[in-house]
Amino acid sequence: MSEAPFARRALTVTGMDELGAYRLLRVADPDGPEPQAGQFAMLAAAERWGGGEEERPYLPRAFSIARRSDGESQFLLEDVGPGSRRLCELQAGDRLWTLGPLGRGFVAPSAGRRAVLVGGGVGIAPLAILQDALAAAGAEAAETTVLLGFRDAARAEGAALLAGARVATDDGSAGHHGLVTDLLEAEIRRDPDVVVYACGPAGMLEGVRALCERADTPAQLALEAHMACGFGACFGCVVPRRGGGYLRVCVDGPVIDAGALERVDEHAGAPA
Amino acid sequence: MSEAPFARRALTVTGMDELGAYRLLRVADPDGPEPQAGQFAMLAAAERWGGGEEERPYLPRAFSIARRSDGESQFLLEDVGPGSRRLCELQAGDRLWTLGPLGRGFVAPSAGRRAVLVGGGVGIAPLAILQDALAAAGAEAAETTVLLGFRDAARAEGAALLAGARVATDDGSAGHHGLVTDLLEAEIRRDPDVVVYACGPAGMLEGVRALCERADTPAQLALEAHMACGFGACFGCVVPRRGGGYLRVCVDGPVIDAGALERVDEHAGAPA
Amino acid sequence: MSVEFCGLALRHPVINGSGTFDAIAARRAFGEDLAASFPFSAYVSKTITLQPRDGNPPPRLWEASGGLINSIGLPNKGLEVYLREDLPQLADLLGLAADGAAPGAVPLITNVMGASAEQIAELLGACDARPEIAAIELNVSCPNVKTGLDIGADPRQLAEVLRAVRGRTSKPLIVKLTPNTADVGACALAAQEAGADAVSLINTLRATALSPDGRSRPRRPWLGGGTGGLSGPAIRAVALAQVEAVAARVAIPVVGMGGVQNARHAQDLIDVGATLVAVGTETFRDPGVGARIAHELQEIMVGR
Amino acid sequence: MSVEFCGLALRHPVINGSGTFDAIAARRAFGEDLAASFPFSAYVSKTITLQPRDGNPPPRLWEASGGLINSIGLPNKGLEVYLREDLPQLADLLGLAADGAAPGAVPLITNVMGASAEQIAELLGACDARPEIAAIELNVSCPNVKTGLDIGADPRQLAEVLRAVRGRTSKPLIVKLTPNTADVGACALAAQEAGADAVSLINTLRATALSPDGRSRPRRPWLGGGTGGLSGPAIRAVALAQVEAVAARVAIPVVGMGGVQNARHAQDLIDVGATLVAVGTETFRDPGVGARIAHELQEIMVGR
Ligand SMILES: Cc1cc2nc3c(=O)[nH]c(=O)nc-3n(C[C@H](O)[C@H](O)[C@H](O)COP(=O)(O)OP(=O)(O)OC[C@H]3O[C@@H](n4cnc5c(N)ncnc54)[C@H](O)[C@@H]3O)c2cc1C
Ligand SMILES: Cc1cc2nc3c(=O)[nH]c(=O)nc-3n(C[C@H](O)[C@H](O)[C@H](O)COP(=O)(O)OP(=O)(O)OC[C@H]3O[C@@H](n4cnc5c(N)ncnc54)[C@H](O)[C@@H]3O)c2cc1C
Ligand SMILES: Cc1cc2nc3c(=O)[nH]c(=O)nc-3n(C[C@H](O)[C@H](O)[C@H](O)COP(=O)(O)O)c2cc1C
Ligand SMILES: Cc1cc2nc3c(=O)[nH]c(=O)nc-3n(C[C@H](O)[C@H](O)[C@H](O)COP(=O)(O)O)c2cc1C
Ligand code: FES
Ligand code: FES
Repeated sequence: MSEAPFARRALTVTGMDELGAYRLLRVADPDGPEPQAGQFAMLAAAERWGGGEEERPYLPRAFSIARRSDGESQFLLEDVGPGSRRLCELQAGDRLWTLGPLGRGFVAPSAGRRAVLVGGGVGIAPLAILQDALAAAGAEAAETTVLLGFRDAARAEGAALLAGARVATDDGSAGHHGLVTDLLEAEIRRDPDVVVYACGPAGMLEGVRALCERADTPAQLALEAHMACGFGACFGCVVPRRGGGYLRVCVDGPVIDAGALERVDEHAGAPA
Repeated sequence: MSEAPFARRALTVTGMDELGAYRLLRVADPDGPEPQAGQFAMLAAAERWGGGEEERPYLPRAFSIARRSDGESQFLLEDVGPGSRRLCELQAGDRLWTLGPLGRGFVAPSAGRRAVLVGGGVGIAPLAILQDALAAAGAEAAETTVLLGFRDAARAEGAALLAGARVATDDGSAGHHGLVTDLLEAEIRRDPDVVVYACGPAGMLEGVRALCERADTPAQLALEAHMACGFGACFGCVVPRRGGGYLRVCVDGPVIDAGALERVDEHAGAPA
Repeated sequence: MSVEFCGLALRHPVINGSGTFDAIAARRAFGEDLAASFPFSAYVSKTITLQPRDGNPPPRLWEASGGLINSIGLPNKGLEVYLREDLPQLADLLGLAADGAAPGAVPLITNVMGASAEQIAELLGACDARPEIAAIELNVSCPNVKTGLDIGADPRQLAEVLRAVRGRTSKPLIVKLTPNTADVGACALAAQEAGADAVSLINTLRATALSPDGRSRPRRPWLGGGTGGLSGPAIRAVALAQVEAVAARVAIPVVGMGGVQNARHAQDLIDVGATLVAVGTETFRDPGVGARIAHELQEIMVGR
Repeated sequence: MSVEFCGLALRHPVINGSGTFDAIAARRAFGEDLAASFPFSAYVSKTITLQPRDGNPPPRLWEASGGLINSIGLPNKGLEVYLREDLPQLADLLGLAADGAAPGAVPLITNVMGASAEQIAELLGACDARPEIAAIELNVSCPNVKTGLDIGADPRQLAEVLRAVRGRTSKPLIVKLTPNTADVGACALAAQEAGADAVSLINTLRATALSPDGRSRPRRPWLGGGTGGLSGPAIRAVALAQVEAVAARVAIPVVGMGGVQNARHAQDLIDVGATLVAVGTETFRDPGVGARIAHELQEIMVGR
């Protein structure tokens, strides 16, 4: 796990690309630590953060680091509320408060096991940097299966973030008409000797968790939660732990072994 | 006194001009009531009002109507805090919440008396529309004396808002080196048969008040005060009344007969 | 959308907070526009005391993060002048007949405050005699002359005062609770048991600010009254919790207020149990907001 | 800028609010950067209770106008595990020697809470035995098991509890007052008279929020714990008034907090009488803010 410098830093936006219904925010961070796949950062626009309805956004927001190359960090954004909306408005040259990289990322598959990446909606973000990391570690593209689910075709354009993805949409407007877990189920039936890496809405993650539990397939789930701090200070971002008690998504996760969870909490997922 | 429509209205900014250290905000208000000279409006930018330091500005801010012509209202702005700063940033096409015209304006001089207009700093604003009104009522330009005081030459450029003004500056960088009350004192000595119309910082207004009291010259002072509402609801904008108690600047003023005041309160003036 | 409140049939659930709308001054500012489209379904007067009060020296306002601190100090003309001068003007503006009958009119709620049971009794008695007044709101956020604490801060003391005065009026009596207390639910229950017909809350939270010129030492309090009361968005979440706590404890109707800016905020208060919602500080930003909230509330209700 | 506080020599007047900085978790996130530039001049632990607590079910956070509502529910490992597992880690991080001697180190203040005098006595006794702990902060915002009100809401009850437990430790005892009370000054005075060495305030204001999906009826409270506590800028003006009221009543040092975001806010609290200033919610927005405030405060002091 990479450690973050101990204070937020003002970074400069280098660009904002469209990716179907999503935006890809690019930020220059030449001096920042190299993140581990699955880590995230707390982001807040340096100007005009707040001042909207109810004076929100007030706290920074958590975003998975979707890609990192040549000192540039990329984030995949979906406009779901005041914070993500403001971030989607950023333009090259704007300044962005950034704290990170934070949290525990994905753990590489143990020898002999293939990676199956399962993403839903904007939750595909951490799978992109994971795919990069697997490739860098020598995994053949053919060895890694990428299954991505979206609500509709506009969102499915986000699949371009990863290489060789198979797509499912809820409305059938692109790829398989149905859930990404349908694809996963078939994949596991075909080859159970895999490690599943998943990120997406709570319902999808719960589907992945239950499926992998039944199939006895190891799974690492990248969870979400409303966060105030991102570094373990507020105890606000918890999900129930198997056997009782809670885990803090920001320091015990966001990537959590499926076996550590009884079920995925309704608040622990990404927008669909 | 003109009455205001009973709700704030979203008007469109038509332009923003520079006037030395000040800005002249122009707003289209073809359907609004014709203001009386000395009345004011409560203004708030429709977008990004708030969200700055301390989430301010929150309440609308009071501004004298500086001029009114062809359905356009003009306001003279000085950047002294978060509200005026945000208003100074407005550009043609932006929307402005406006409530007004509000308050009691200037009363025309009784027959046989000349008007002497005395302004300080951004407080010259209501004197411009007053000068227009006096001219429209038939006063010869030569009959009306205009004396304006500023801190320095950059601010003294604001004098262009009125016709035929004589200027004083604190630092002597333009016009008379000294206070505008010096000019007024000489003027009253020359011809005591005048009505003084004054607006400016508290210290200047107190100088005008004391001077006119000694000379037994009638004076109408346009006061300022921190306002929350502008229409008599909050009782926040008071100044001490001669003989005890308080006057609400927004409904008993902003133009108040000097005789109704013991002294001008330190909080009752415009920025210098 | 019409609401029954203490026997009054109101057109909608939105009224004004006491001291945040001066209908007489507003008529001067807005003319007949105001009477034609009066935004509130009942009109609550500013707090009236036995003797006239000038209020606090200026400055009286401070803009805080997400709110307003006021240190107005309850200026008013005193009971006698209020009854003699203001009531007839209000009756005319609100459309009240001489006998107080008000078909299509806006009922008048008079807010009063006293520093002792005797003072309060006198205020209630005088209001009781006037048909223009539909209901009385008693502001118990007034500091007790003996303890310095708000009269309404302690449930036992509050009940005692209310029992002593309740008999002085047969009009509906609304007790405006103080939020500066450990247990507002217990205060509300005490008010109900002592004969209140309704409770209203929250009043402003005690707050202060220092003069902005940071270099001079020692810095003075900014407000002429020393401390003041915080209102507006900053107190909304506190208000919602207090209204919820009170509505869970009492059977009488609750008037909820504190930071309401739009229909969703009003709906929140209604959802936790308020019968009416009052709008205060937001009226300063837009005097027409009450009517807009009432209208949007209706749309939400219909949509449900 | 160094400050003496209850016999501790602190490098500057800025500490953290209890429960808003987990130094052990922060070390995992930030590594040795944290120890190298620890932002606070003393470190206050999250509230520790006798028994372990899981805390409230999620969601635990709600962003309010100008602030944050939390309904965390005081999760902690319980006294025993805290002393056994956390203290050595904290001692290492803060640079404390085994005997607690701390030249150049950051003194540790342990915050504890109990639901009765017996529980509190046990907590104080156990902390007293540990040299790593420089001072104890007692959180009296805990609801009393009998009355449901905060133990610290009533001056008499507060004094009684404190007298019963004071003898259990010779370490400095800071009483963290509850802001949900009618008269915080009286509570502070009671704490002083019952032997507190300092008081700290304000804790969060009771607040709540409803689930944002407005169409469904009835709407549920959003927070897993039902209600929560409001912190951040929205409470700053209330905090300033309460700190001022307390500092005017007591002779012991006061730790002021509530919505501090920058050095001017800290200066406000110091100007009304606080000896130390604590930063809570703003740390969530920037973990480095404490050091920045301490630095800017020094500039203000020098400039005066
Ligand atoms: C580790 C992690 C990684 C993430 N990665 C990504 C990513 O890569 N891309 C991405 O787009 N998103 C990501 N998210 C999600 C993102 O952080 C949230 O969607 C964030 O809340 C958006 O903020 P917002 O202001 O736009 O929306 P919010 O206002 O936070 O609204 C989102 C939801 O919050 C709730 N809500 C509404 N009002 C409030 C309120 N007042 N207080 C609290 N909650 C409220 C509702 O459930 C609403 O639907 C990630 C989250 C985590 C924890
Ligand atoms: C009738 C009337 C007419 C006016 N006409 C004009 C005009 O034509 N042109 C013009 O430029 N101005 C005019 N003003 C003045 C203008 O309304 C004020 O200067 C206004 O306060 C500016 O807002 P701001 O946010 O820029 O500054 P503010 O933040 O209001 O700062 C101005 C002053 O307010 C005080 N202050 C600082 N912080 C706070 C706080 N948190 N809460 C309260 N007070 C604080 C300080 O004294 C500060 O110097 C008029 C005022 C009135 C009443
Ligand atoms: C300027 C001002 C004056 C007020 N005067 C009174 C008053 O005279 N009597 C009273 O009971 N409440 C008074 N209040 C309290 C309001 O009625 C209301 O309870 C409080 O402001 C919370 O509502 P809001 O946040 O919508 O303003 C006043 C509030 C403000 C802001
Ligand atoms: C998430 C969160 C957790 C808190 N936990 C505790 C706690 O365990 N014990 C305590 O005494 N105060 C706790 N507090 C209160 C803070 O220490 C502080 O008193 C309060 O938040 C006001 O300061 P602020 O506005 O700077 O946050 C907590 C506050 C927050 C926001
Ligand atoms: S977000 Fe604060 S502890 Fe996880
Ligand atoms: S500004 Fe509200 S009464 Fe004058």
